[in-house]
Amino acid sequence: MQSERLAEPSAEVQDMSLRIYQTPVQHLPEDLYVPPQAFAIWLEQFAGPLDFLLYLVKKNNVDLTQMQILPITEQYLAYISELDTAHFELAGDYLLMASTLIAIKTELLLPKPETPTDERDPKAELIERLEEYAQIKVASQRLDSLIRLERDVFLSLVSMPNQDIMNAELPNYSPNMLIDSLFKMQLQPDYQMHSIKADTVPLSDRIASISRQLSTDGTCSFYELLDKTQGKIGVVVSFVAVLELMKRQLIGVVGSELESTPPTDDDDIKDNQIKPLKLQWLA
Amino acid sequence: MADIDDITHDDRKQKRILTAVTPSTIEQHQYIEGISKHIEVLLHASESPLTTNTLKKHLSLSTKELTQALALLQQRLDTGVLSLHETASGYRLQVSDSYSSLIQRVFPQRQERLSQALLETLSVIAYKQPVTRSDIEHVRGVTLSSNILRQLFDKGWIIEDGYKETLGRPALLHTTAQFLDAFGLSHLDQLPPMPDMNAIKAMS
Amino acid sequence: MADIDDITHDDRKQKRILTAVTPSTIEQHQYIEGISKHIEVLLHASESPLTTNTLKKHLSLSTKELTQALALLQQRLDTGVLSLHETASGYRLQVSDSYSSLIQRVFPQRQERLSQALLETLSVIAYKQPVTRSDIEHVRGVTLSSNILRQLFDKGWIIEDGYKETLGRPALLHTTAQFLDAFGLSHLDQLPPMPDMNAIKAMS
Repeated sequence: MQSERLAEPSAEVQDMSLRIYQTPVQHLPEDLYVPPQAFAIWLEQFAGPLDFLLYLVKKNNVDLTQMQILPITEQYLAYISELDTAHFELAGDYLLMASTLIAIKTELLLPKPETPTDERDPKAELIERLEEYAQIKVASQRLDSLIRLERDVFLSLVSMPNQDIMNAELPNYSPNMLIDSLFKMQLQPDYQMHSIKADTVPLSDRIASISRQLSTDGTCSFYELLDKTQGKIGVVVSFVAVLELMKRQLIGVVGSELESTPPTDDDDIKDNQIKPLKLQWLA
Repeated sequence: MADIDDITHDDRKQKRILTAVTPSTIEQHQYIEGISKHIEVLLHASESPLTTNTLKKHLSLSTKELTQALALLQQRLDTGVLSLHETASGYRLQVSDSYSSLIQRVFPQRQERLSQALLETLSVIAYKQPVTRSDIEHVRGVTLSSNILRQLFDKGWIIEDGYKETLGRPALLHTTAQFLDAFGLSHLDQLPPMPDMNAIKAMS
Repeated sequence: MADIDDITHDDRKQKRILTAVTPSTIEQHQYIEGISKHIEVLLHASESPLTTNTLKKHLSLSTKELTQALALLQQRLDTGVLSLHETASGYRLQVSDSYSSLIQRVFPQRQERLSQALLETLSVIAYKQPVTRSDIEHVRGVTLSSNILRQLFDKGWIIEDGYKETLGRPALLHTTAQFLDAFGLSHLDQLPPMPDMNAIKAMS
């Protein structure tokens, strides 16, 4: 399989045609007005501004090394100006690229300094990035052509022996496990952290469980949030969990002191003992 | 090693001679054997148990062909470790009960531990039922592995019931009475209240 | 559990006596067949591929016994629809390639498709590892969506290991053995070669 692909690398490299809804598209309608919404959909077919630039280079039928940066830049900016602010998220990376291109364009239009500077040539840098991206793009296509598990070959799915025989008594699961799993799903950081050392009381479990308790009960004291079976380490982890939830503004502290009647002259030191603070769900 | 090969080949040869009364029975046998292998493939690939109707539909079989092929499959499976198991919701392949102690000895944690991915999937089904596969993927933001669905079907915690009238008519998933039993609930109403997920997501 | 152990030990003792007195190939064959069935059970029950060492340890086997039993298992599987496949992290059972099209036709939902963005991200990690998030963003020219990383972590194809000693000490990403398993590779150097830069430059 591999040798077959190696036999014709040129064909593969050239096969970078643009597809819209699985239909190959050779040219963009040049003079046709493309409504901004449709343009955004069209732009989503690209994996990013480098992919889009690569398309423009190909469309202009030029060699990457011979690439004239100016016409490409102008075409790029013309297309991007079509993108309306409603698609700002999509536009971000494209606008960043646009600013790079404008910088390059400005530099090219200015007279060249007599003495060469130490600064990197932005045009060479852009071409280098385009080359690197093109290389990864082709590599990803080659990776995709490998025989892949669960697309080209399938694992066999087989049931285990009878549950009753496997274990005489089924473990009892708490329904709170379900809700905690949902909290974990939503509260996890951007991507999963893989800590090597297994915590006896995982922080994420405590965060999920405390969130559930507070969102259900409204307010609780810290003491009420503790799981007695977790011991000292449980107290420490719970405290960190509370701090984390406060940082994310999911919970807050309510001092019973502040909401009670204003202090009167009769108040003496005895009555002024600090009352336990309560934690409150804010979300 | 060579000895073993010889024994098996001899056995097989002998069996063929015995059954080969007329050429047409051989052809018939091969045809049914082909079907039985296709059934075996589908049972290995399916997330949920397969009913006789589903099997007949996917492989365009008559009731007689199906019965014969299933009998042949059962016979072939007898030489290995799997058995054809018929449940209320259809057929599935399962490791024979006699191997349960071996599995428990080698993988003691297999039965008790529920993975986070499995729990998330189950929660989405429990709280938002009926849901399709893609509904679950939408909520969790990752593709759903067939293995997780298979485990939930195996535990009898979920079933397919009905279809969503959209493109491809995907099956709708529900939780079962066995799911309620396993989590000590007598009714779905008793599930812990669902928090406002969007609010949490927006704030975190 | 204890029963099986006892049986196995007795079998072995018996086998030794028998082979010492009369080298009976049938006894030997039955013993190896028993082992091959236990291997089949463990491969079905395991959530990940099993290495030869794991199999030898759990079933108390010599290398020779394992080799013979695996050969016999392969032979038995040939009469059905599964095949024994050796991957980067060990042996696994999969449905034979020749039936893939049947599965794809009947269960289209089992075919996992990967988006271009995900494949590009995975390629940067695979070919340039170890890399940081911002390395990936630099090569692709796009902000990396956390959803793509989540999918890759969820599939177990990438892990974080170590930090780059720069500002913020960003985590370094690597591919895993599971990634190799999924793409049918036994080593990273079997990745398809990166395209030649000259071919890329001449591309128009």
